[in-house]
Amino acid sequence: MKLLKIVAALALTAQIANAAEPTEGGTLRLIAQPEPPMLMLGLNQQGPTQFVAGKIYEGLLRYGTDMSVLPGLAQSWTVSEDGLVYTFELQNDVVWHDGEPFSSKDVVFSLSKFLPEVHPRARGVMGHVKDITAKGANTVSIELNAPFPAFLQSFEVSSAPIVPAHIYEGTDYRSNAANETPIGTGPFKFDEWQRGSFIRLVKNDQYWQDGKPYLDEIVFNVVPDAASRAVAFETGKVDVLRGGDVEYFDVQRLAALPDAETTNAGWEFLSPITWIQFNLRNEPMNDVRFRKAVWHAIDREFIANAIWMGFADPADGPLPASSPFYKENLPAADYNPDKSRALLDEMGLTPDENGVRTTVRYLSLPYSETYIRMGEYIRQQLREIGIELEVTQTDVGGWAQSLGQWDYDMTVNLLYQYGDPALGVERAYVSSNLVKGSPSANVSGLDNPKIDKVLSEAGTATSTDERMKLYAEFQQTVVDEAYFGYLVRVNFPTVYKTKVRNLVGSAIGLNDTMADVWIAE
Amino acid sequence: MNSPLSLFFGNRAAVIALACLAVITLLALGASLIYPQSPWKMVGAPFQPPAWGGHLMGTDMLGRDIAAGLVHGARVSLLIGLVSTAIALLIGVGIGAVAGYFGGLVDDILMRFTEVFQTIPSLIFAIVLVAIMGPSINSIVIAISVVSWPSVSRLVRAEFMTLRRREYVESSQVLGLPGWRIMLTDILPNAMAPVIVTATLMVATAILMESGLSFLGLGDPDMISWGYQIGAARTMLRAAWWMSFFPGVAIIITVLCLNLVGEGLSDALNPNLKRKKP
Amino acid sequence: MRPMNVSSGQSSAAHPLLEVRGLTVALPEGADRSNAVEEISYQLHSGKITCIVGESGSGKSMTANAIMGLLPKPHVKVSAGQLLFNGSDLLARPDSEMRTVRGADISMIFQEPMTALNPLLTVGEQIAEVLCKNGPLPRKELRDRITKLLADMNLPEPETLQDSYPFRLSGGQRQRIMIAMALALNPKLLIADEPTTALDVTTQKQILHLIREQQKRHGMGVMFITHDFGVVAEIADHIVVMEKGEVVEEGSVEAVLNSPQHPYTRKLIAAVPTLDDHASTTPSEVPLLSVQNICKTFKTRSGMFTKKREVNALRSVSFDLHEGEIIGLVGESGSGKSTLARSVMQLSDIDSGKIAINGEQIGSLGQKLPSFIQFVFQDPYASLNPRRRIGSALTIGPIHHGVPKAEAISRAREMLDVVGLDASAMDRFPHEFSGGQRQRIGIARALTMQPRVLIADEAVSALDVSVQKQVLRLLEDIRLKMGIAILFVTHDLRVAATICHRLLVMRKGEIVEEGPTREIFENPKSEYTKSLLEAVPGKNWHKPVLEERV
Amino acid sequence: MNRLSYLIGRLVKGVFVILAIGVLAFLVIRLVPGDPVAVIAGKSGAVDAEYMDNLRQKLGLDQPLVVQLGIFLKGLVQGDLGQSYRQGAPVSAIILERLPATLLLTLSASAISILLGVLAGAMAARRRGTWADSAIGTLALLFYATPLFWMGLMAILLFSLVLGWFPAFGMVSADMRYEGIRHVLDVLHHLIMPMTILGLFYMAVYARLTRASMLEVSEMDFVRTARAKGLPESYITRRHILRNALLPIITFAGIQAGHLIGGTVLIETVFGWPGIGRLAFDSLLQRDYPVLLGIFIVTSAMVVIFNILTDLLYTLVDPRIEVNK
Repeated sequence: MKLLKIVAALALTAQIANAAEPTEGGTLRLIAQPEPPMLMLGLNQQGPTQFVAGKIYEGLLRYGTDMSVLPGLAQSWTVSEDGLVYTFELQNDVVWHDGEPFSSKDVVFSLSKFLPEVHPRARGVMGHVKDITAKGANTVSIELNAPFPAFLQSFEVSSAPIVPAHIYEGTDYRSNAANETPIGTGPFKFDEWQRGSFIRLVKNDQYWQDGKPYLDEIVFNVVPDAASRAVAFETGKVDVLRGGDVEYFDVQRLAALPDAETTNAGWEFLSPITWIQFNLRNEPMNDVRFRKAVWHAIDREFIANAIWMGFADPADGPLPASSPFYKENLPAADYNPDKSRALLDEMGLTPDENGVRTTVRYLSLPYSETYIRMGEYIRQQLREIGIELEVTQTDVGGWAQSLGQWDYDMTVNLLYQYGDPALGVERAYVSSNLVKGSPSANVSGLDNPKIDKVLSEAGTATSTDERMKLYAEFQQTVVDEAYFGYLVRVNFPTVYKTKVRNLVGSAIGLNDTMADVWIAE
Repeated sequence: MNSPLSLFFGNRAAVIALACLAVITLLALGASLIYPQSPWKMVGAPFQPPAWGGHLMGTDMLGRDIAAGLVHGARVSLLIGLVSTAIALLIGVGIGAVAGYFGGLVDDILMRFTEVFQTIPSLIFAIVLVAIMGPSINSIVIAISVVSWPSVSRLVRAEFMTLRRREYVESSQVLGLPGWRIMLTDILPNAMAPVIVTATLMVATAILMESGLSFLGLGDPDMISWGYQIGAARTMLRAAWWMSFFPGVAIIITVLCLNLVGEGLSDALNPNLKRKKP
Repeated sequence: MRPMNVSSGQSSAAHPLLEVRGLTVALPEGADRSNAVEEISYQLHSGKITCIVGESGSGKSMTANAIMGLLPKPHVKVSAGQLLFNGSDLLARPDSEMRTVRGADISMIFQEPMTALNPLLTVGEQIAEVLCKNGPLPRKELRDRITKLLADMNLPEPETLQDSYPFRLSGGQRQRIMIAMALALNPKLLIADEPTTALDVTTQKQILHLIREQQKRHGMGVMFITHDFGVVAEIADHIVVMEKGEVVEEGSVEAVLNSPQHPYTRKLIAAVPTLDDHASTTPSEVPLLSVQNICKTFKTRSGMFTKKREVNALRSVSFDLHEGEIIGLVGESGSGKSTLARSVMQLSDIDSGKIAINGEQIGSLGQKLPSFIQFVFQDPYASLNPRRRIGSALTIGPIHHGVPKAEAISRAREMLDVVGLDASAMDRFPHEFSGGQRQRIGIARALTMQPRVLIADEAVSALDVSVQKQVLRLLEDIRLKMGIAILFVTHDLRVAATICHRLLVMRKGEIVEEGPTREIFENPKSEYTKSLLEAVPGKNWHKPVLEERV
Repeated sequence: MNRLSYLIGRLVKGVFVILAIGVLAFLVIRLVPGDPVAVIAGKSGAVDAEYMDNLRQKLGLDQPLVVQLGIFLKGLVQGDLGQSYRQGAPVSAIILERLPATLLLTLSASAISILLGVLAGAMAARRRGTWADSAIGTLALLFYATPLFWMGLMAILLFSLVLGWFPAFGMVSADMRYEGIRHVLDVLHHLIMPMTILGLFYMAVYARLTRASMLEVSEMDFVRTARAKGLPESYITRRHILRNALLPIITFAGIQAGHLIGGTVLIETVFGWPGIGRLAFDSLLQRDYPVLLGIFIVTSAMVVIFNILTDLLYTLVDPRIEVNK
């Protein structure tokens, strides 16, 4: 693996904060890829929407790159002993972009009315809530049905954006005209959106943090072609490239430019793990030996180093190494095609005259060239052991649809952690989430009462030790059964011009408010 | 009197182009002999630049041999070009012939129908069709055929309308021959010259269109084709120029040769009549 | 660019206006002969119309192009000889100088008036191009001069006509425009290359008259290229006869027309049909083909907003054709004669009327036609499928009508023999035959169907006179041998005179006169027929009786 | 008056063609296997059946296909192309927002391709057989044979990266907030590369077409007449040959309009041009069928209008048309 110029973001920010005083002014030039469908974060939480709207809207809390809980619109919070009552103290003197004052009324409206209606993930979390009440203009109290330790991880801006009650209350949220000109409390206000071209945000002079933001403007350019994006960065037309904006080997090259830096920080909240998703309902994927054969046919090091160009680490289980619940020393999924062949032989899948033992369908994930290439690699590796993949190439919509309808044999998928296994991980494993129609439900058909039980206990246990034990058991079980073919933990590297300072300061990285970002002359 | 054949072979550029196409076709046919292994197979380290002795055209990001992909891809690209042209010809000649021969209301209806297809911007139409059917060699061929038949149909109609008034056609009518027979034996063979010329150009256009679809990510993932190679390599232009360079050159050469052959045929088949179509 | 100043004062009696001296024009390799014209010499004089006569391929047009300096470059070029214009060699002049000669000292008009004018410019603009050759003229003066020129050409409303586009004008008018353009700068020499061949007889007569009149008025020399001895008789002062690139005879109009010396000239003159020949026969009582009151109106398709236009092509036409009879259907272009022939053949639909064959009425378009009525087409090059062997062309019809293949083949051989072709023709393709031979094949094809009626639509118009004569003789033979009735459609009264027993004179879709050929010629009743007869070129020339040397 | 009624006739015909395209596109797009609702809903995470039913009802997707088609056509006649699934905004507004960029790109590309192509073709025809002819012919063939997107990528590398002459993407420098004339210049600066690349291909086509057409016209009788008049060769080329040779070029310009608009999908992708070609592709990926349908109809309408304009131009150039047609 090549030596990369990777600096931990936190160390960097600290260093630079020491080195210089922030300068005010300047325009930060970013790329929105693909172009978001809308900027009303409450109604749409796709990646690009989070990226752009994360500067307009805010959540109650933020999370540090170590997943520590930081103040957001809530300046402080308390949790009752029994873990049932959460009380949030809001920031003072916050105003909406249209000048209306922000208050606990907005928080109550957002959490109890708006989000449960339009935001699927928030609806799930708010299902744990018994009651939300405003205690005065600046205090909100939330009572849960049962202890839910992950609750405090559910308040970053995309999980629970706070929206203005005075605009949305009593209206049809989806068709509200204000969706076109989003009103938030964030450090940047919506200015102009020329579709297909750019989105421009301008400084919010009335931002509640004094002296911030530093930047005058943020411009999100729409650049559909990856090669053009690389050129745009090289020619200085944009200042930052997000992970996935350009090819990973381009990241290496661009990071090596004299005025560029790169960081892997800022993805701690999501910490995506990619895996091979089997449809456990279908033959032969329902056989653990087949799944293990697939495991052993694939060289995770190769995927991490050659396909992700070193911007990924081999994954050995369902949780990222950064998770506090991560279990070490899980059985290694070693690359050993002979083992695979033996397992397939054992199953009675013997090769025909062309060396083909069995043919299964593979639904290609078209997120980016890298995923497509990973599919090509997997197909070739499986071909080596006699499993022929019949590839279905489709667009993202088609992929999501096939997945949601359980119409696939194998595919590659990736799962976001959302800070706590109970929020991000659980949904893909529990039988209660065997819902047809959604690609982010439990689509593999995994139905194991043991796992259901362990996860349900782990989600509600109040003691961290207890949770660690339960999640360890969970990890051991899914790896033993090889329900998923874990591949790599992806580090989405951010490449940026050195002059951009304080770029990544939280677990949601570039999706955060950028109130602290400044440009050095 | 100069026969079309000798006229064609008197055209140096066309002959060279034909020879070139022959070589490409041979390479395509012999792909399995030259590179017996699957072009998808990772045979070396990723990102090796072209080198004598090593991989002639380098390797791609997964260590697959570009040259192997190129010769195997020739098969698919040519196949897509030929089959889609054949289908377009079948539809186009059929509709054009009926419209041109019978004229009147039949002609009106068929030409309105053709016009509808011709009006939709071709690449947008093709993209939609491929996306809807799912990218596969079949859907690509169908999409290209669907967008390219109208021009054939117009051409054939025009030829049929002219030839229909020819005296030898009328003489067959006078002899009492049935319409289908007149269309097949009297008109069609004499209308074929411009159709053949158009067909060669259509093969070229089809190859270009396939590359465009692949560029947009609508290539068949099971089949390596030139367009697919370029499409897969488009983001790596800077890092590994050879990955898209060689398939790009292959497309340019093939399309160029097809054009030259088409021009040669056009001149040979219509020595007195320079075709209006470029 | 100094304009060549060839004033009339310079031309002395010593010099002919133009002397062609030992001219050889080489053709590119691969042509059917090495030289288009070979060492030809003749002279053109001021104040005289010299006709260059010959059949197609004789090289007469090539000479004209050489004089104009308009040989198709770079394939065709003069390889030897001189073209002395007022004593100085045109060939020695550079292109730029020739350009000042063209259109000013020597000008030219062409055969096809329909295509010789630029469709996108008004006729006035095109004439102005000539007038402004030596520098622009004031607008007013320009218009006046154009107006006067057009008036000189007897064109109507010359003031407004000059703003018309060519497509608005008839063929005759366009040819007048061409002449106006050619005469705009008072040239010394006018070259007219088959200027009337594409025109109707009455128009031809007017144009010939115009050329003669202008020639006299300007005292210029005219080089008049034609294949038609009738035209020659009308207009020539002097005649040059060409055959295959060589001058075979030259002389005054009387000498050549009335006592031709060279065998080729004699052959040509012998083949010229004249009004003096009259065929006649006594037809049988029963009509084979009976046409009653057929009408046909051509309508342009009316769009939602475009005006409908109607042309009455046939207005209640009736006639009978009897066994063993040849009826001539004559008229100028647009008279409806071809429509009539095609209607009978059901190649085009009729609106009303009855067509009965052998007493049996035939229905509408598309209904199977009795095979005993057949058609001979005008263009021998277009009437045979180039991709079908002669044998197949001759047998496909009979076989389709149920004749056994062997019989069809033997019938085809027999018919080839009838039309004077060898049976070996069966295995060959049409392009291996000459125009005359193809027309024979076309006739043979019709005969294989064993028809009793033959419709010949301008069947000899596209042929050279000598070939024309052979084909006419063939048709007459067939009629005699087989008792076939023939409906002979032609625009050429002289041809009609040689073969037809009865004539139908058509005009604007109507039969204006009908009767035995001799009667009509000797005593035409309608004005139109009279004017047609009046316009026949060379009607006053009674050609010498020449024994034909084969 | 003749010309006006001709124009009206053409427009009426064009409207029918567009309606037919609407029906065709509607059917083609509805043939997509699966349920757009699942896609729209699936994007935002977990979904329940009730939510999807509501959405389906809202979008009118629970109606029979014929009823949906009827609703669609009724809207179409009234200029209403429906609502975007993805953006929630009216399709017509979404397309209108993108239309100017595409019009600018296609019209300017057409203009330079016709201008330069005709010039090059005319030059090749006049210098037939010389090196200039061969050079133009070879270049034209090369441009003709090179995939558009490939040329675009190469141009970006050369002119944006190496030489730094032109911006690599977009239509405006969004960070500069240019106004007035500077804004215009900024757009032009961005326009040059995509316009030229899109134009080059058609320039090649026009050059070849012009050359062929001029050689054909130069064989015609009236050119011989012009020569017999002793007119200078350059004058003949300009006034007699070129003018007539332009007629098939006008026809072709109409025919290829659809092709050109299709080509914008590739060019707009490569150059990040905010037009409807790119919008079409994006909508497809997002299964935003109302937008896709709208684009089908709008681009087809552009082709129809362009065709009518070329026909009209034809009638202006060729005096014969009025009567013959």
